[in-house]
Amino acid sequence: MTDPGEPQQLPLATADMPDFAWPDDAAGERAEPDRDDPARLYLDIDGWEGPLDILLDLARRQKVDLRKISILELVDQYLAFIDRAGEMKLELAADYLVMAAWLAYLKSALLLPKEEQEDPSPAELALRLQLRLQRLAAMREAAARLMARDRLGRDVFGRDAPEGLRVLKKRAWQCEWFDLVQAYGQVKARTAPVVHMVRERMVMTLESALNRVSAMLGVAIDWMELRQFLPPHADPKLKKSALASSFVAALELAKQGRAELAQDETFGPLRLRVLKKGDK
Amino acid sequence: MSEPDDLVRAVEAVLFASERPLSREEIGEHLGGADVREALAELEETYRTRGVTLVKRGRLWHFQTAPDLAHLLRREREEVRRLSRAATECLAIVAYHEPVSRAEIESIRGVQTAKGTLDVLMEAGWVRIAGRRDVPGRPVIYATTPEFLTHFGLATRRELPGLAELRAAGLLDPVAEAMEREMDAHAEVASQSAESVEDDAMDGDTPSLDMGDQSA
Amino acid sequence: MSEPDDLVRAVEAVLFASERPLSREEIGEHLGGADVREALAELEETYRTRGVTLVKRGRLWHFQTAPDLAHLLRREREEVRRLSRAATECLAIVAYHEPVSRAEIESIRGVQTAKGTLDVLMEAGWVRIAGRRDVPGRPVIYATTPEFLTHFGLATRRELPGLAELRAAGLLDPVAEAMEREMDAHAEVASQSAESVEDDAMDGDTPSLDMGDQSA
Repeated sequence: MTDPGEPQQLPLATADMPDFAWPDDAAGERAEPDRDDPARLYLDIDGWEGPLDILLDLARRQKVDLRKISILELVDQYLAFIDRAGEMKLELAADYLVMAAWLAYLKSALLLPKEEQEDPSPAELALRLQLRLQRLAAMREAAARLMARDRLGRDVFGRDAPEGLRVLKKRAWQCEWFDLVQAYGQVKARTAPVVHMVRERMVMTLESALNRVSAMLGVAIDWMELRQFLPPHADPKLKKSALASSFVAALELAKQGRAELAQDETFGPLRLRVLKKGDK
Repeated sequence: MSEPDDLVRAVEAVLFASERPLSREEIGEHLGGADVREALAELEETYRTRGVTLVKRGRLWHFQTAPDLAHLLRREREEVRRLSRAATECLAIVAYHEPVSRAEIESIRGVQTAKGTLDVLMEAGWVRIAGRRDVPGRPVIYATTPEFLTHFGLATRRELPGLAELRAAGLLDPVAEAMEREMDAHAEVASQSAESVEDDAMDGDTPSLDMGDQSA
Repeated sequence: MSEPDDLVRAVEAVLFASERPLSREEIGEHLGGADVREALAELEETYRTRGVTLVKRGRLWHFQTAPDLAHLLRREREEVRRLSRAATECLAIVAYHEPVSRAEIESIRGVQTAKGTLDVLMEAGWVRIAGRRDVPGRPVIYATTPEFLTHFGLATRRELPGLAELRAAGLLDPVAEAMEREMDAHAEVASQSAESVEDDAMDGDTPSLDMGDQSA
């Protein structure tokens, strides 16, 4: 069982044991089972909080100050405990076995002559174990004393049906004069009857474009581009209207057989010339 | 305070800790069948002048805070809140047109007005119910209060600016309002989307930062 | 019973009516910002001998029944949460060592602590997360709450049973620190009488050298 290697750390348990619900007295203190009965020890195995817990209980059974326990005796007791668990075919969590291996190693090291010991010395390892047991014992005792205090709701009581204190929220509303007046303005603006007015625009009617284009075509000799029919120096807005009207006028003249249209490419300049009677 | 005897102390404690009022017999049972008549009388007298008093209701005894101190158990805390847009409009209409019914307010605003809106104005103390209009249905009519004038620093309602003044101040310009609304909506959407973008970035960054921290 | 003044009565009523312990400041706020220091002191003294007493736990004040009457009041229905042994030990370790990480708790107990154990203590309202330790891994550290003091009847953490003795004995220091101390002591003794110390290697009195840190 002795590890030939050098386990220098005291192994920590790797799994939490199920919480131990000990028979509770009013103080919440742990009821001590009869620890001198080996059979009882076996049955309690699920109640141990890991190997350190067992060691602490074993140490306490030496009935001396924890600072004066015999580590060798403790190791023997622990190993005996594990052996008996084996005989009973109880399945022990791995950490109990790891602790057993480590303690067996510690024991053999403690029994070796001092000159052959390595660093850290077995005495140091033993001391560390002892310090840990002291700390666990201190906390266990502190827990018991804490639980035994006069606890609110168990030993001392508050008022069971207090009236309660209430904080009432009172809202203070905030609004500025300007907000008020602006809001009214907006209500008025939103609901005022709306009249749509369309401004007059300069347009060239189809009629006037027709007159203009046919008149200009009459004096033209050759092909003319459509844009040349537009009034020069006109307002850009009027120009747009004139272009549209002149285009429709050109189509109309072509339809009437008075003019012909030509366009060399898509979106290219549109040309037109007068169609003399008999040309066709 | 004179030292109470053990029975008085016990009765005091039992009554204090009880979740409900107790009869004399119940208290006695708690205390091993003791007769607690005198103890109750003594406690009643002891607590008579205190902030807590022992009272008997029917056959049942209990402690309660002294009635004259009940107001201390409630504490008021002011919470300043800005009036909503709808409430502000409502208030303005009441102020300009009072007395006015709810139906009239709605017809001026051009939208339905929630009942809660008028309640808020009444809670604020600026609007009051001024009676009923003498028409079929007898609708409730509303008017402003003196606190309204005080709050807005007005001597009389006539100090409210007239429509001409509002127009001069540009407050009747529908375009401005429409623009403002649009811009508000825009700003909201923009800030929301900005937030969501930031959130996304955070989501993506955070885990990797954490990982870095842990491995460090 | 001497007649209490108005402030004393008011403080009495507020504390009596409150559903939870209150700090001096909270009481004062309820009473329009009054300074209730003296009133509290007077009430504490007035109730000292009664069946109900005024106690201060941490910064919080509350009325509770006198501890010596526990036998009369203990109820059949058990209201106090029954803690598992693991939880009890955990709570003690947090209280005596706070703030403390889970690894530190485990190193003292020698077993891993199920997550649920700390959760139970936090659910009971006795333990809270008190931040993270500024070391690699940034472990969460735990500490006790004001409710812990209230429940266990402690005026301050310094009243934890045996705290002073444990501290004086070095039993609240990590094992590594204790080892160092023992080593130093050993070095001194060893220089004086090396032999006797070495012979008693198993006695437990043996001062020794460091073996590496276990208090993770």
